Amino acid sequence: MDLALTESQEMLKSAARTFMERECPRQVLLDLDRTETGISPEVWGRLARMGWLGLAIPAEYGGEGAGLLDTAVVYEQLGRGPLGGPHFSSAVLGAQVVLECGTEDQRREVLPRVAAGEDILALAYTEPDYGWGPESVKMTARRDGTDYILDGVKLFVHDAAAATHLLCVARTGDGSDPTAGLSVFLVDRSEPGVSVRIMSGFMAGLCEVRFDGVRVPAGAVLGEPGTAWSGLNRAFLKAAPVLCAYKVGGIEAVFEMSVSYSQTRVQFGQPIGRFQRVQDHIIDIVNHLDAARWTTYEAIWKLETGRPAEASVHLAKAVASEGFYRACNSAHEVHAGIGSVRNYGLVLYTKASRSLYNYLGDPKFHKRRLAHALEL
Amino acid sequence: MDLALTESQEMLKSAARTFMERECPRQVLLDLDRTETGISPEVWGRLARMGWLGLAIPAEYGGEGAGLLDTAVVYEQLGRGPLGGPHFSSAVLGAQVVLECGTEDQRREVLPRVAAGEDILALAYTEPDYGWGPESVKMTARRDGTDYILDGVKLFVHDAAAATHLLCVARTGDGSDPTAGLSVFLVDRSEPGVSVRIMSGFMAGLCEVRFDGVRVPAGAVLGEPGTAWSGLNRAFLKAAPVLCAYKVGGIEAVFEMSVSYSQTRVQFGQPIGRFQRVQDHIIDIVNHLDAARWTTYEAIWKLETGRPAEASVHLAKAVASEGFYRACNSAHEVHAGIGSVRNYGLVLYTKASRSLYNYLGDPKFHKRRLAHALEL
Amino acid sequence: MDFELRYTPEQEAFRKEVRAFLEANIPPELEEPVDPANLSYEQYLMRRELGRKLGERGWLFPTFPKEYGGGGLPMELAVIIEEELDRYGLSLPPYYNTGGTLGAPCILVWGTEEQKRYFLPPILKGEVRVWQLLTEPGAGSDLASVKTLAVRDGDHYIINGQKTFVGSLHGADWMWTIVCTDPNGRRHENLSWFMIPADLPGISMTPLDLLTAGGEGGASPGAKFTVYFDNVRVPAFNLVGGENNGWKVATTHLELEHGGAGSIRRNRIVDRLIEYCKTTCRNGQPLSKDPDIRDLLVECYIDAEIGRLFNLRNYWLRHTRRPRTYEGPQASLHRKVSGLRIAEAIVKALGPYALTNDPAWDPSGGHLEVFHRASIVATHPGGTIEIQKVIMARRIGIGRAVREEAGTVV
Amino acid sequence: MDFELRYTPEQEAFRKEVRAFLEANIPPELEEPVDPANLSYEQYLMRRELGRKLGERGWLFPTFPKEYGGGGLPMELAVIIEEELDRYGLSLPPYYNTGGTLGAPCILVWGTEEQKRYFLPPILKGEVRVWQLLTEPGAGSDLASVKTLAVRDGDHYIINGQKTFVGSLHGADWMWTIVCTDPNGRRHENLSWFMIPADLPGISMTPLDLLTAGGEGGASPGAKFTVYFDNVRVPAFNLVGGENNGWKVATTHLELEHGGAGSIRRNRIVDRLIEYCKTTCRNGQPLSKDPDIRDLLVECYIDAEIGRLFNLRNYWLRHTRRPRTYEGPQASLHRKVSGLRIAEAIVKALGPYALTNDPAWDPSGGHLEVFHRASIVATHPGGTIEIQKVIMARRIGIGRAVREEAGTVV
Repeated sequence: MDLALTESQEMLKSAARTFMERECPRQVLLDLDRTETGISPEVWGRLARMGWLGLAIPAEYGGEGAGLLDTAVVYEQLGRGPLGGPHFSSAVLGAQVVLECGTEDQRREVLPRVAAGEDILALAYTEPDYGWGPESVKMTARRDGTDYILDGVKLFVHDAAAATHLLCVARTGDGSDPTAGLSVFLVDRSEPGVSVRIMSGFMAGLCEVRFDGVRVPAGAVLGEPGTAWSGLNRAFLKAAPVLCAYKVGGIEAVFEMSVSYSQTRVQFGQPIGRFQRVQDHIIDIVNHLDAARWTTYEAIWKLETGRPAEASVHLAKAVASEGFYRACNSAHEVHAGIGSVRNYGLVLYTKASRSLYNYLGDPKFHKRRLAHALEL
Repeated sequence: MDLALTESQEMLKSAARTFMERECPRQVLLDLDRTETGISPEVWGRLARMGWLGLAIPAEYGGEGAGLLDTAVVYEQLGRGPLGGPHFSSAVLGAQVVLECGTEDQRREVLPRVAAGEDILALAYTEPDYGWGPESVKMTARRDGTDYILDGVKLFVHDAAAATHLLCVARTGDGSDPTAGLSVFLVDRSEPGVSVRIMSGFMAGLCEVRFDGVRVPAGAVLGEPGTAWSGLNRAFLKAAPVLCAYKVGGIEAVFEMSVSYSQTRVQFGQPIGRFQRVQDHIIDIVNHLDAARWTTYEAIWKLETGRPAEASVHLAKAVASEGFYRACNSAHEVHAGIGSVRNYGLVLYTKASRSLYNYLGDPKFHKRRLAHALEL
Repeated sequence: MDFELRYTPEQEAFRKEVRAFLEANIPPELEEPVDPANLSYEQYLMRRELGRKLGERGWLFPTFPKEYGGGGLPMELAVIIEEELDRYGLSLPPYYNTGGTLGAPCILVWGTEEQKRYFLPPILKGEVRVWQLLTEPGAGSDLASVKTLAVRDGDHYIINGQKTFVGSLHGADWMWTIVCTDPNGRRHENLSWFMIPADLPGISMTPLDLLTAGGEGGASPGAKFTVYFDNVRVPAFNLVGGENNGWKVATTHLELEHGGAGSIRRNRIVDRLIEYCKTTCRNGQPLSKDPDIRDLLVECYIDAEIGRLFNLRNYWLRHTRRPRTYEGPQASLHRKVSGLRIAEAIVKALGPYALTNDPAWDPSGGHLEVFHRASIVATHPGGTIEIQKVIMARRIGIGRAVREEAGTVV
Repeated sequence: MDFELRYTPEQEAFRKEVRAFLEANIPPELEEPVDPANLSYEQYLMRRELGRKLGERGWLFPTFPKEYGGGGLPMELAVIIEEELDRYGLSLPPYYNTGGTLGAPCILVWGTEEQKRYFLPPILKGEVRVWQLLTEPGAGSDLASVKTLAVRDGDHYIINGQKTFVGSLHGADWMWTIVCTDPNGRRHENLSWFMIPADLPGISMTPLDLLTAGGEGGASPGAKFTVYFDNVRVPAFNLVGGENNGWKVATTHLELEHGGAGSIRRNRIVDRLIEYCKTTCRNGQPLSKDPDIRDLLVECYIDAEIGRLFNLRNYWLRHTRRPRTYEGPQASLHRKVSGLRIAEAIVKALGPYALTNDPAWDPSGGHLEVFHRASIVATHPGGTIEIQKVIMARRIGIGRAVREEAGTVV
């Protein structure tokens, strides 16, 4: 038993923290938040140069070949920012989908460009009948000769506005088993008939993606047509804890902001941190932080050591999503007025906690999956 | 709009409070709590003499003919005790079932004795597949000539150990509609084949009642055989808010105990009520108190004025049951150690809040009914 | 007990009169915007115009004394006016004017006869719109520690300092504020309450960029400003309640702001949410038929009902002048806490739909998205959640050695 | 990272040795009672006997130094012993002995060499069972205000006063306590820590009638006493840590009691609950197939998992001697708060079945009913929920001007 990071992981963590502090100070993040893509060429380029867009991509495909734990260590620091943009959608989730579903040729073609930051992937999975189970994919791809024709709407697609390529999941086969017949199409966003529109609201980077008679060749299908689910599911299980680590970082930042504010803000002649009600909000935050942290890292440990990890991943995702959401609420109570002033920065986390609440499945989805894993 | 009690209701309330203070001081209630029936002949006799065993029974059947609101005013004071025993099961719920389901003759025969406290009713409704909907009654009564034979187990029956008569609900007809075919049998507890056993646990007065080939004449059926549901439902709707008022009284007492203790218990050089965390428990209690109070009295007002009241009754029962349960928890936090010393008295409320949590349906049951009433 | 207002035939006749008046005087363009941010200046001016017309008849502040421009009407008739306005989604006044609704009672309770005659009619008749200025950068929950300073200079006071989280989108005619008039004085005995024309030289303001943006609608608009006082000369006549007596004056508006005013309105957002879920289909059925969503809706409904009853009780207590203790902040606390619960329930029920106001995908027309952000922000103004609890504890008699009395209201 | 203990072949061999020992030395009559109230005196004596046998080998306090009767073993072997005992539903020690598990570290940290040699071996070898005596009628959360007085008299101290909510059903050999040795001294500088033979003249006790009744099992038995000291003469040698230094000594046992000890055990009640719901049918199907119950079970499971991870982390922090701050009370807080949540979830899931221990109708054999009562009572001993939060806030650095350090433990 050893719950510590290794020395090299500690160095990675420290490098990521330094990067965030130097390259992504608050004002940079506030400016990025006002963009549709959540990212600028400068920041994206720096991420690529750090190797973090290829962290979880094996070396043979141009990545760093880092393990999930190393990836999570970096993502915790990105979450502290919080640094938005398509890095997770592209370099983690998208790359894992290509890795798990694609052929060797497809991996060799796509992943190096993703790792280099030249291509940006977004997973067009969810639809108006929103959900992350296989049954929620209803869009069908029609075979036409050697091509496929894609028609339909994908909704609440993360980071499509920043993407160069979409990984569009659609049905190419029927059957009563919802896990059967799914295919992933790699679609250039500039193809005729593809339209991407950022959705407005208290969310960052979520898009409506329309496929209007989009013709793609059979080679656009990752791997064998109709067999994508098991690969998608593996990709989801590996990507989810990385997203959790990002949330852990977000909660940690919100915790530190709240502690600091409560130590320095004076009311009624004393720092507000002396008041038990303010303390209780901060205690809530740190409890969410540690619950999210340890469930996340245990899930990663199980994945990395080849243990049965499904239940742990679902546990972590439910805990981290709820924790981030509520930690932000508590932080707003600690800060009161100033917390809702956008330039203060807290709102960035609050928005992220909402935007990411449903990504890869909301807490209810993961709790139901957990129940299933527990054979309830 | 007038949310005040009338002058005569204020007098009734004051009389009930005086009765409780004089006749049912803490030690009497602690002693009663150690009995199986929850009542003593002395206290029962006094209740009868006050007319409170016939409060909700019309004058023509020997009762006081008081309205539901008057009845609730008294029950709020009984709940402050909390005075356990079969008064609610017999004089409110049982009497309402007889009123709503019975023939004129049956009312005339049964109700005056109930109002006088000579007979005590208990409703044997729930079964091992516990529930308060019509579908939860599975026990059947077999016709044998002009008699019926009752066979089966009724479980978690409130106050059967104190009862002289059981109102046993069983199926005398079939059909896919669970509301059809129900009959209420008035059964003398001393009939051969009837056995009543108090159940052990953190509950007061809940019994297992077995009917083992109990033969009763057709005249034991209240009203027309197989048609009991609508009467039962009306009785439940009228009795539930009275039970809610009892819970309101319980929460009020727990609130006052907690306020008083927090004003007098000194730790760290000051009354513990100065600590925000202690205050927050008390604020929780008073919020439950007022939520339970006003939902309860609005439901009663709707019932008494002939307005559609179903949604309000379900709302009140859900709110009051949860409120009483949680108010007791909060009171235990305010009191810490001393609160769990039985003689202090708080445990009486805690036990009542648990015993009565499921009576006439738990919060979930009522929330589902509420959803139905809201056409969700 | 009676949970409903009863109306005599005369009162029902009054309702008809009000209804006819509103029909004649509410232009169709005066619709309620989803986001207070979207109330245009034109719409604001229409609302002010409606306010003046209501004010002419005493219907803008219906229960206030006639002699000062109020309606002198009983609670029942005031409720009728509110109910009829509610049919248009409007409240009384039909624009942001907490400076008036909270300031006028202060003047009525604490002002001299001369001050009442001078200040009240323009407010009660809707001729001026008033902001309240309380919070300072260093004084939020601890309002009594305000540092904005007023120094007597002959017949005037000279005011310097700043107030923040103030107001609404389209400016004010008057502002009232609490300032320090004795920096060396004892706490709670060194403050004074001033009514100040907004156009005095030396007053300037800058907008805040907030989680909730913009606004004029109702009592909680999103747009807020920081207001600066730079040697602003205010006539001494404008000091209400006496020098260094400002904290007592504040007990009146704080009591009203902390829930003591009561209300007869329903929680519209829960009605909207239920309607949304009954009429929106996913996976081929209305959302409300999903058992998980149904359960969430019931929890929201329960929260809304409890809030309605707390507000109803407070309205009744206020207008029947019955003794009050913790009831005001209890309603306020419930509103704030249940707002957060309801927002989370909506996110659980609707998923990402809860967070979008995208016209193509939001059947609520933006209401839910605005509510989500507002539910967070709404926990702070008019006293944070924590302050509501502080006051409740004092009124219950556990927060301090001596039980605190509720503030005097009208 | 590694969340599992790894065992070398040597360590696995040790496990076999432990297992064989336990098989040989745990009599079948030594079953775990559902309700600690039901631990008979005979069973208690068997457990004491087992404790002595474990103690002989240093397995009763495995990580404590060998020289004082401990095992001198590394964490891994201690865990093996605990895991093997856990298979019998037993913990270490296999009877209520918080006076030993919390007292021995105090002596180890704060005692003189002579005191360690005198006091530790009997405890570590299981020859004595020890109670801790802290709470007084007037000093609960505010432990530092204890009034029980010890006055020096030659080579002895004379102790007078009372301690309450103490101990377990079948008495103790020794007791330790914190008393006041300087009534006029400054807070936290006027207390002393004494180890006291329980049979000294002048010590008497009366039982309390509690919501949880009776008991010997595990760390939280229900039976509690009030212990009276009437001119009890205690040798001065028995004062550990120096006169008026008792509060410092207390930081050690308080740290351990407030969750800092950590644990590798699972939450048995949630396992039992899930098992109950999988194997009990209502309306013709297992309870766990009811979607509402399934959702409740998942919430309980999540609470249990978070608690397990907090405890695991604390166990690791303690045994690797890493810096700790708020982690101890965090685990303690979670245990208490989640206990109440789980109890309520059980009531919601099972209805009245949650509250009965009726042999005919309770497939849990009384476990759930006992847990329900215990969940309420368990929020108070070892520091209330509020006290855990007080300590967390101080350790986080917001509760006081200077951040509080965690207590020294072994």
